[in-house]
Amino acid sequence: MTQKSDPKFEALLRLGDNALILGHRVSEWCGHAPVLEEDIALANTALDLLGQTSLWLEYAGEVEGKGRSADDIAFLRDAWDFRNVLLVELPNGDFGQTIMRQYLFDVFNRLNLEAMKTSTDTRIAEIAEKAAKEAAYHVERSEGTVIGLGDGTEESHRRIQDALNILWPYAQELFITDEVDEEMAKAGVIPDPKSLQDAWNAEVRGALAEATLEVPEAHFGHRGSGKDGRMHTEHLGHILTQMQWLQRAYPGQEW
Amino acid sequence: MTQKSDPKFEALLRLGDNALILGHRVSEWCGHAPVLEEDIALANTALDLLGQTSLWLEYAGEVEGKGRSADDIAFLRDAWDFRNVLLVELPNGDFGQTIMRQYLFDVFNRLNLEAMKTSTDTRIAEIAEKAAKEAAYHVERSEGTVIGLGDGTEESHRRIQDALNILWPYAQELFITDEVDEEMAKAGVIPDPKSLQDAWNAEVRGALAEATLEVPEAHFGHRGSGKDGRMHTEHLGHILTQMQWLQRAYPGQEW
Amino acid sequence: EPEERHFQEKVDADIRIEPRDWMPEGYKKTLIRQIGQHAHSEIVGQLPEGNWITRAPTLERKMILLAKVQDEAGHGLYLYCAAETLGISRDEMTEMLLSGKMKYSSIFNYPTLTWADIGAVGWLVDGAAIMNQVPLQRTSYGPYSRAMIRICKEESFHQRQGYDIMMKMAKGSEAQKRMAQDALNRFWYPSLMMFGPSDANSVHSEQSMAWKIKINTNDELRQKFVDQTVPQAEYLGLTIPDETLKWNEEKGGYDFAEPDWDEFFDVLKGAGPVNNDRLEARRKAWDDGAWVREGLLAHAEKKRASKVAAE
Amino acid sequence: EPEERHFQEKVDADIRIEPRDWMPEGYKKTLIRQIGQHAHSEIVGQLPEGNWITRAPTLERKMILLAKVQDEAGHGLYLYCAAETLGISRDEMTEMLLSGKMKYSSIFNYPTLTWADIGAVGWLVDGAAIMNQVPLQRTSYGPYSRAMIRICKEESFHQRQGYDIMMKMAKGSEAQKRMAQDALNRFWYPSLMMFGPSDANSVHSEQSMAWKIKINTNDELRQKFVDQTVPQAEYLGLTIPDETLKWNEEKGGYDFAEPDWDEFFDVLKGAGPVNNDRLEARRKAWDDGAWVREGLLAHAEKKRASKVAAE
Repeated sequence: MTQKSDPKFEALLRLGDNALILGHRVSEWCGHAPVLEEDIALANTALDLLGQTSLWLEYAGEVEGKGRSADDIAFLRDAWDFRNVLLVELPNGDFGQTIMRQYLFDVFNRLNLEAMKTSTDTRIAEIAEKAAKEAAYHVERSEGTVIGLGDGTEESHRRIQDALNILWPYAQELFITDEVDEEMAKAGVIPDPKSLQDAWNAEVRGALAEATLEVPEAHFGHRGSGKDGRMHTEHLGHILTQMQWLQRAYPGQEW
Repeated sequence: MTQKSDPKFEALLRLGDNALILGHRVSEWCGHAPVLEEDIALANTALDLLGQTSLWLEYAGEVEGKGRSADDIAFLRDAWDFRNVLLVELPNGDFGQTIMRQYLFDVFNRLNLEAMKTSTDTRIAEIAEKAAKEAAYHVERSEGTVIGLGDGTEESHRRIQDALNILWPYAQELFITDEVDEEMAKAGVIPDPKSLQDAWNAEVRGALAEATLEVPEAHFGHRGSGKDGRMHTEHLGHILTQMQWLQRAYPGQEW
Repeated sequence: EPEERHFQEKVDADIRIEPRDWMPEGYKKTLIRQIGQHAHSEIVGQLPEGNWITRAPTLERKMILLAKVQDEAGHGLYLYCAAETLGISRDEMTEMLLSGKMKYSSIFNYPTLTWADIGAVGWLVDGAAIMNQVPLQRTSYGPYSRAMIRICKEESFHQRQGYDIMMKMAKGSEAQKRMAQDALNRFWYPSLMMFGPSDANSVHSEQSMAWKIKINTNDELRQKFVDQTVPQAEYLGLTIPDETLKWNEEKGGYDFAEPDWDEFFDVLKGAGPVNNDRLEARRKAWDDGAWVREGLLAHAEKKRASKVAAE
Repeated sequence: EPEERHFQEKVDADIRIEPRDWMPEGYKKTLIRQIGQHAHSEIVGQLPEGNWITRAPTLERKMILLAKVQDEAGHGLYLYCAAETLGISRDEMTEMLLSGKMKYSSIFNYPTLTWADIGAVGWLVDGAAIMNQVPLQRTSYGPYSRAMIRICKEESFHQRQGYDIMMKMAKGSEAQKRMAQDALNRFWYPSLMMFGPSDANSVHSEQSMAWKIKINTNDELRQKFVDQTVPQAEYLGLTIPDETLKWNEEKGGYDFAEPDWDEFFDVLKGAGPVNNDRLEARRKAWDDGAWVREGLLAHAEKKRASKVAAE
């Protein structure tokens, strides 16, 4: 229904948009975290994700070949052209929901980046090399916090369990595989998400068990996905009104 | 510091922007009110306020004489050019804060519109004639609800008292008088806000007493005001990102 | 039994059943489920459209949309009142919605992502709703029938407004056209789902039709909707996202592809994550509003008591 | 007393006072107030800039701003640590901030309304802050002095970034220029207020200077700030909103108008309604975060206990 575009371009958008939108969400915490050390750590995560965004979207623009910069791609598309999964669009909720979302994504991101280090596309391999280190650090932090809150007080346990219940079905979207994924996997550029699912499940379920949390029975019910733009939550549009405000209100300026 | 513009244009912006921004805030409740009847009533208030916005801003555009429509004025100015008081920009808070804000504004609006019915500017007199009826109805509703919540349960009393404490200093801004007000009052176009203050105080303090609420000691501390654009809260800019999104993202289209 | 026979005779003769009349328990139960679900759909249905009120592109569009969502709240009120004549309270029904015991139309588990979606919702979703509702004006239960008559009057107005938005978009700039087509792509199949599964797979249908709680079959209405909508899409210059769509001279209607019923049942059961947002929004409104309802009630009690004391 | 004399001799000889050294109660109290207020200012100061992180116009600007606000949180940490060496905990100081017993710089009760304000905050507010802080690197209390040395290194970097934003705006489109001028108009006088009231009206000043907690007078620093900033504004092509501003050959500095000190005291006392937003934001962060702090603490306790048991 939408015009077919280069699968590598699509795949790079998915990587870039996940980082962009999650980075945006995390940056919303700035100045509002439960404790100063968390404020600093969350800002750090957001910074890493925005750095990854730049690298992915810059390369996406080059692959597309229409002269669009990373900023053009980030700030001048409407909701339908975004390719991130729904998980990263969700509102921050309480700190438990933020950190659980972060953890579920971080593990996926690290596994994905680790595998991309041997990509047949050397540019992707280079970016993955750098980003995988950051992602490993993110997992370390978010996993520790999830375990701490799960195995903390009664209230912290209840809250982080609630967060898991809400987020678990969204996390399943990370492993939906479509033609773009298949083509990229076949060419050895980016792994098929399904190929990461077992490792993800093993690691995540292990940590959640340590956190004394129960994994809910729930799956992603919609057929369309944020990955192909056929589905998003209503939250994405609201993110864009903020994120793109200046570029939209004052088009074509230098900042 | 900003270029002087026609005082009647400025005065009309103040009227229009108060209605526009408050209408926007109230419309945010749509689908989220504590009870269905309130959902309908709030939507009604928002509709009236947006209707008043159209009339004021359309006339403002004519007075300015640069061919700007009400929509151009509403959707294509940045924060600094808005002339509403800070009170109407504030987030909705809980329902108590919303209804208290509404009440404090409604009484001012009704008094102001009543006085404008005899404006020397017949267009303003006509708009005021229509809008005053709506405002009278708004006061009736918001006053009744404030009294009901103040003289309701312990919790409802506490919450509406908290709302009053937060909002009272902001309400004082309604009565700041500057050169624009003085000029408009001298020409018999729009009353000096100060001239409405005694009536407002008598009425509002009466109702708050009936609501068993205590009026706090607090004043508006800043010298700049939303009325002259030298002051706004940070909330205004966020309202604009939403409100103006489509007009900014797709400039010059028909909708 | 004579009561049951008498009841059915009245229904067959198109005489309205009123709250005080005798009625079978199953009739009452089915009506509560159906009217309640319809009422909940109006209430939850405020959310996807309400989502764009603060972003409507002009003052006029903002007012039209706000008025429309306000109408939906009003429809919810009519319908809750109709259901209340059957001996269940609005609060009880609300609790059942929030606990997941009662459903709402699963169309509202699809998000409105662009302004064109507001057009598509009016055109397609209200269009499908009207198709369902018009026959229900002749339903056997009096209060329900009267509520539907009031509702239908307003709904057709809403559909025209939705189509008008689509028209502006489809005849607008390239970007607007693309937005309109994208909205149609996303809302087409969910709209077809609104008529429910094929009659072959639909429970309750036969009895409901005998009771005149249901007037047409799901497939009849769906066909009628497609036949009405295809030429409208053509007029707009938009493409229905169904490559198999074709006029069938013989049946005098279009052949078209079925929606993905697995998704339908998934989403209906709440497996689709979007329904979480909807129920959370309604739960939050209900929970956060408790102190307001209690406060106003307490005040009314006090006033009543002091009035009694003064008499 | 000999202790007091010995203490003052060390101060006079520029020997740092360390936490274990004897110090007068007043010295300690004044330091806690001053360092605490400075720490709180870093924390509250995250808010006006944080307000624009989600709206920064490019990815690079977003990262720079985020890193800057992160630095401020870091400065807050250094300063709380310095204050803690005086026997007060971070939590105690936080509670005092939230209850209004301790202040923060009233500059942060002015809102950031446009992107140019982010430039103005960096250029003017950080500029004024550095002017205050550079001499404090030589303050008599060791931990405070060392914190200031680290902070100053980063602050001057921040000021350059702010000036860079202003430059882009002032040399940009008409709208951007207007935005930049508007930001300067709104932030000029509040920046002048940052040095505190004129020395004639300033309490504590003399003793603090003897203790080398304060190095320069408020008026000295304000003059220095104006003299530095005016040519920068000229270079940007922006106009300082002070018609009385004039070079005074004789004193070798500018004559300039005083800010409205009534507003200063009003805003400082919290009469200005904007400070409500700031304290509410901090209160909400603190209250909403209680369960997180408690949860992580409880987990750490459990781990410690099981480790001890295993030993």
